[in-house]
Amino acid sequence: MPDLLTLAMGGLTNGAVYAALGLALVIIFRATRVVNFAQPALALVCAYLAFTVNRATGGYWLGLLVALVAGAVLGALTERLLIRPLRSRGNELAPVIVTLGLLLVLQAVCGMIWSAEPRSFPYAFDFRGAFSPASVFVVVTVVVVAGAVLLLFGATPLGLRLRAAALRPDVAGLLGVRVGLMLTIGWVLAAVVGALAGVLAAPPFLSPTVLDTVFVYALTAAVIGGLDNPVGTILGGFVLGVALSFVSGLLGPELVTLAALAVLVLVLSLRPHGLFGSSVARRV
Amino acid sequence: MRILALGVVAVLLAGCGGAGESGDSAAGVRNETAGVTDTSVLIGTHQPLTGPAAPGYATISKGAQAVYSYVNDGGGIHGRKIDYRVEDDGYNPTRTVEVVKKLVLQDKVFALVGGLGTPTHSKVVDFLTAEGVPDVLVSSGALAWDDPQGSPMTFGFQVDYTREAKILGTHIAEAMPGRKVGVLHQNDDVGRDGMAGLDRVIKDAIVSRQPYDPANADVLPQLTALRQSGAEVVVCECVPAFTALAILTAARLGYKPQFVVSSIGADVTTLTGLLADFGKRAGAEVSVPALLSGMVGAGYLPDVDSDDPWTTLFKEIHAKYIPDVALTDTVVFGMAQAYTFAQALKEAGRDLTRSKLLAAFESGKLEGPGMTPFAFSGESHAGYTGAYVFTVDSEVRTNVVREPMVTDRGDGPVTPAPSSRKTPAEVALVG
Amino acid sequence: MLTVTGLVTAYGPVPAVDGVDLDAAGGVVTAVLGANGAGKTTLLRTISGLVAPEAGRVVFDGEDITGWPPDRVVRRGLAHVPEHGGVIAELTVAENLRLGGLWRPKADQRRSHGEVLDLFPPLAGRLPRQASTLSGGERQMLAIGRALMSEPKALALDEPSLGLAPTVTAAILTTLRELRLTALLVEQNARGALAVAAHGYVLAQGRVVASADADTLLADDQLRHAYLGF
Amino acid sequence: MPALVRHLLWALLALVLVVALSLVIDPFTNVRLASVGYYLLAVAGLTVLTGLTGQVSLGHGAFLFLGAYTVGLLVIHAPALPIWVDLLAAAAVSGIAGALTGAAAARLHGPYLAGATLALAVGLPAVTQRFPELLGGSNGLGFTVSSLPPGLVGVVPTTRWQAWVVWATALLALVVLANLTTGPLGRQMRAVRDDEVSAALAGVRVGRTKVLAFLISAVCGGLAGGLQAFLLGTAAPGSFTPALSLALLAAVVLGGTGSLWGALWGAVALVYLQAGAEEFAHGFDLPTDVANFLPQAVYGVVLIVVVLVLPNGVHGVLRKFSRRRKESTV
Repeated sequence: MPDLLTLAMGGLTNGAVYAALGLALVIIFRATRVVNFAQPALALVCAYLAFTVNRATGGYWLGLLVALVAGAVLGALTERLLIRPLRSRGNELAPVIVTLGLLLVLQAVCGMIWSAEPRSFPYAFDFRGAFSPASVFVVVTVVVVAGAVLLLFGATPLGLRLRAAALRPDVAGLLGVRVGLMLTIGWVLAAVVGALAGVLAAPPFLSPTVLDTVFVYALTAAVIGGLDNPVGTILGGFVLGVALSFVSGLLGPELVTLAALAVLVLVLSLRPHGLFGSSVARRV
Repeated sequence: MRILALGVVAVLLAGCGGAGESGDSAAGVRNETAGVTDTSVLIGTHQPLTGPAAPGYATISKGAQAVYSYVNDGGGIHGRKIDYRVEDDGYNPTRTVEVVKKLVLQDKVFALVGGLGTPTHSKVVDFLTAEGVPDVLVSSGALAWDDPQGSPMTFGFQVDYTREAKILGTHIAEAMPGRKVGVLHQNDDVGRDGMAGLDRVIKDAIVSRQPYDPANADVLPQLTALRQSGAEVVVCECVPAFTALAILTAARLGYKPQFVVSSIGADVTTLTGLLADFGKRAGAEVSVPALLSGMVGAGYLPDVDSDDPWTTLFKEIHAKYIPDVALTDTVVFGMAQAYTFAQALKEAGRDLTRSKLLAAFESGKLEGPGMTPFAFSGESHAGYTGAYVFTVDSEVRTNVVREPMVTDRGDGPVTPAPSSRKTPAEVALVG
Repeated sequence: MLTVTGLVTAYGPVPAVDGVDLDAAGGVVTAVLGANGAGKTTLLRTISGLVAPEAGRVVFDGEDITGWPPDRVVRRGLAHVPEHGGVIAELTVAENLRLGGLWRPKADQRRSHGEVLDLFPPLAGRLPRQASTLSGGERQMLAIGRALMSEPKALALDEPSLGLAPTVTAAILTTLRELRLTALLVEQNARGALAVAAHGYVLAQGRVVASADADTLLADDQLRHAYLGF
Repeated sequence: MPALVRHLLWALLALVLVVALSLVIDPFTNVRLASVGYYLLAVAGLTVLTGLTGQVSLGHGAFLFLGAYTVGLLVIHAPALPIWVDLLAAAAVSGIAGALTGAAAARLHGPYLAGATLALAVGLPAVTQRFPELLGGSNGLGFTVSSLPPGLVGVVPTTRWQAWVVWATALLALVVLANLTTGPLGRQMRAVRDDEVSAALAGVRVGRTKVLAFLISAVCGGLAGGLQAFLLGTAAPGSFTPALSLALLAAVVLGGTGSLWGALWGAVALVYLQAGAEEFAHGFDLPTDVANFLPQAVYGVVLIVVVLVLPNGVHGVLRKFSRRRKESTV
C-alpha cells in the first residue's frame, strides 16, 4: 500500500503553488479578459531577483520582499506598455501573442543574466518531514493570500472599483472610477501574487524553464475552476496538485501530463466554463 | 528547362518504391578533405545551449572551446587551427537534424565532434553515415554508437550506461552484500541501459524500480515508493539535477538510503553547488556534507580534486581561458573530449583526410585523459570501457574506493583496468 | 450651467454630431429630441467624455471640460446615466449604488444613500440582491439613484424611458422634475420629455434643427410631424 | 475563371518557382526551403482555424506530432508503402484526431479552448513514454525515408527532391484549402467567428462549422508533421513541445491572421528568424549566455513589435503597400 498521506501532503504543497499562479491568472483575466501567458516569466524574473538578494544577504525575507516589489513594477509596466495599446483593438489574439512574446523575452533575459544552469534556491523553513515547516509555510501563505485577495475584491471600495472596471469599463468610468488605473492595479496585484508563487515554486532549483510546467498546471487549475472564479481556481489548484501527485506515485510520472489533460477534458465536456465559472457569455 | 519539366513531372508522379525500402547505398567516406585547409580544420557539434537539457550540459562546449583555444595558441595540430562551431539544438531532435544538416551541407565541417544526447544524436547518425562524415566522441552513454558495420562513421566517447552499471553493481554486491536495492532511473535509455547492467550483476537484490520524467521535477512520489519498498541502497541513474533532487527529497522524507550514483549524475562539484544553499539558510540545518557524505559514485575521467597530471593541465587551461566558468566534471568532460579529438587529429597525420581520422580512431593508439582505455578498434567503436568507484567523505572530498575497472556490455567479467596511461607530457599534443 | 459650442464628433469619416450648439440652464430639464440616429447619444457621450470630439467646446459650471476623461467629468459634478441605465448586472443593488459615489467622504455617501432610498423606495428592499434580478423600471431607478449618489450638479440622461411601461416612464420623469436638478434629457419619447422639460432642442443628422421652449415645441405641429413623429 | 482552376494555376506557378529556386541554391538551403514548405502548410491550417473561425488553438503541435509519428511508424513497420500513402495516412489520423478535438472543443470559448488545447500539446507527446517499445519513449523514432524514384538517383540530389515533394504536397493541400475557404464554407466560418448567434440565426450550423474547421486544420497539421518526418527522418516527443504550438500561432499572427499569404510569411519567419538571429549571435563576440539566449529574445521582441505596430501582420503591410501603389498608378 503506497504512502498516500505523504503523496497527499506533497501534492498539497505543489497544488498551493498552482493555486497561487492560477489566482494571478484569474485576477488579470477578470480585470482585462486577457490570459497572461507572460505570467511565469514575470514570476521567474522576480524569483531570480529574490535569488540574487538571497545570495547577497544570506537571508530569505528581504529577497521575498524584493520579488514582490519587482512583481508590482513589472505588472504595471506590462499593462501600461504592452496591454493598454491593445485594449481598443478588440482582438482576442493580440494580447495572447504579445504576452507570449514577453514570455520569450523575459525567459531569455533571465538566461542571459543568470545562465541556464540551475541555481539552488532555499526554502523559507526546514523542509524535512511529512508536514515540514516549509510545506506548511507554502500552503498557509497561499491560503492567507487567497483569502486576502478575496476580501479585497469582495469587501473593500477598491475591490468594488476593480470589479466594476473589469465588468463594465464604460459604465465604471461614468461613475467616477478611474478605469485605466484600476486595470493597472489589477495587473500589479496579479503580478505580486505571481511573484509570490514564483518564489514559493522556485525551491529547490531555479532555472529559466522551471516555471513552465507550473504555469501549465496553474492554467489547467484556472480553467477547471472557472477562469473568472478565484475560489474555483484555488480549489482547482489544490485538487490538481493532489491528484497529480497520486497519479505520479500510483501510476507513473510519465502519466502526469496526460492525467492533467484527461481531467481538463472531462471537466470541460461537462461544464464548458469550468466547474465554478459563470456561463454568462460576455462579448468585449 | 528540361530538368525543370522533368522535376515537375517527377514530383507529380511521386514515388513508386516504398518509403522505407532503402537501396543499399555503399556507405563510406566522402569528400575526404571537406573543412580542411592548410591552416585550419573546421569541426562542428550540436549542443543543448538552451531548452530543457541546457542546465548541466551547456558548459560542455565551453570546456571544449577552451582546449581548442589552448591548442590553437600552441600553433594548432600540424599547423592547423581548430575552428569549433557549436550549434544550439535545444535538445529538440528536429532542430538537431536541421543544424547537423547545416553543419555538413552548408558549413562543410570536417567532422562532427561530441554531438550531445541520445534522442537528438540518434536522428543524425544515418545521415552522417550516408554523407560520409566522421561522427566521433558522441556525448551520450547509449549503446547505439558502437556499431562499426551499420554506422562506420560513428564513435562513442563516454563509458556506456550498461558497462558502468555493471561496475557499480559489482561494487554493491561486494561492499554492501545482502542489502535491498532500489533504482531511481530516468525513463529513457539512460535508465534502461543502466538497469540492464545492474540486472547482469545484482538482479535479485533489486526491490523497486522507480522511473522519473525529466520534465517533472517532483520526485517525492518516487522516493516515497523507494522508502516503502525497504530499499537500503538507492542506485541513481540520473542527471545531476535529479541526483540532487533525489537526495533533497530523501532528506525531506527522513529517508536515509545509501545513494549510489552513475557517472552522469555524480558530479560532486555540481552537486555541491546545487545543494550548498540548503546548509546556510533559513533554519534548515542541512549542510552539504550531511547530504553528500557517504554517497557512492562512478567516474571515468580524472577527478577535479585529484592531483592527476591531466587535472593539473585542465586546471591551467581553465584558469587561462574560462576562469568565469566553474570547473565541474561537466567542463572537464568537454575538455577531455576536445583533447581526445585533438590527439586523433595529430595521429591522423599532416595530410589530413576523413579516412585518416577514422583510421586514427581505429588504431587504438588514443590514450587520453580518461582513467580507462577506449575500446576503439576495427571491431568496436565503443568509448571508455570502464570506470572507477568513489565515495564522498565528510569534507565532501572524493576518495577512490575501487580502482578503475573495465568490462564489456555483455556478460563478461569486471576486471581491473590496465594501470598505465599516458600523461599529457607523453602525449605532447602541442609545442 | 452646461454650454456646448460647435461640437463635432465623428466615428470614422461621417460625423455623428456635426456642429451642435446647446445651452442647458440650471435647475431645469433641457430635452434633446430626435429620431433614431440623429446623434443624441453621441452628443451625450461626447459631453461626458466617453468619446473625444473633433472640434468644439463643452463648458460646464464655468469650466471648460472638453476632452476630460469621464471619471473626471463626473467628479466635477456632471453625472451621466447611459442608455439602458448601465446597471452592472453581476453586482448587487447595494454595490451598484455604492459605486455611484465611492470617491466622496463616507458621511456624504451615507447621506446620499438615505436620500436615494427615500426617493426610490422599491430599491430599499432589494439591496442585497443581484442587479440582474431587477425589473426594467427598477433598473432605471437604480441607474438614476446611482447617479444621484455622486450628488451631481447636473444630470445627463440617455433615454430613461426606453423599454419601460408608460406609467413607469411617467413616474420616473416626474421624479426627475421634482428633483429640480439641472438635467439634460435625451429622449425619443418627445411628448413625455417635453412635458417635464423647460426647453427643447431637436436634432437631425447631427445638427440642431430647432431650439425653443418646451411648450412652443409641443405646439409646433409642423416640426412635430417632420422630426418627432407624433 | 473558376476558383479551382485559378488556384491550381497559382499552385503550379508556385511549384515551378520552387523547382527553379531549388536548382540554384545549395543543398542545405534546399532543406530550409522544404522546411518553409511544411511550416507553410501547418500555419495555413492554423490560420483557417484561428483566423477564419476564431478558435484560438495553443495545441496545434499535437497534430504535427500525430502526422510525424504516423509516417515514422509506417516507414519502419510497413516499408513497402510509398511515401504518398504514408502521408495520406498521416492526414487521415490527425484528421480524425482533429474532428474529435473539434467536437470536444465546439462548446468552448476563448481562454477555455486555449487552456484545453495547451494541455493537449503538453499531454499528448507523453503517450510515447507509455508505449516505449512501439513509440520509442523519449528517444522517439529515427528512420530514413527513401522516395527518390530510381530513375532520378544520381541525377537529382536528395535534398532537392525532398524540397519538391514537400512543396508539391503542401501546394496541393493549399489549393484545397483556398478553395474551401473562398467558398460557402469560408463565409460560414467568418460568420461563426463574427457572431455565433447571428450565424446560427442565418442558418449556419455553428457546431458543424467549428468541427469542420478543426478537422481541416488538423489535416493540414498532420500532413505538415508527416512532411517534417519525411524531410528530417525523425519523430520524437522533444520536437513537439508546447513551444512549437505557440510558435505556430505566433507565425499566424506575424504573417497576418486569416490569410494564406500571411501563412507564407509566417512560415518564412519561423525558419529564418531563428536562423538569422543565431547567425547574428555568432557574428558578435558576445558572452556565451547572452549569445545562447539572443535568438529567443529576438523572436520575442519581433512578436511584440509586430502585434503592436502591424496589427494585420506582414501581409497587411504588403497589401496596404500594393494598394497604395495601385492607387498611385491609377
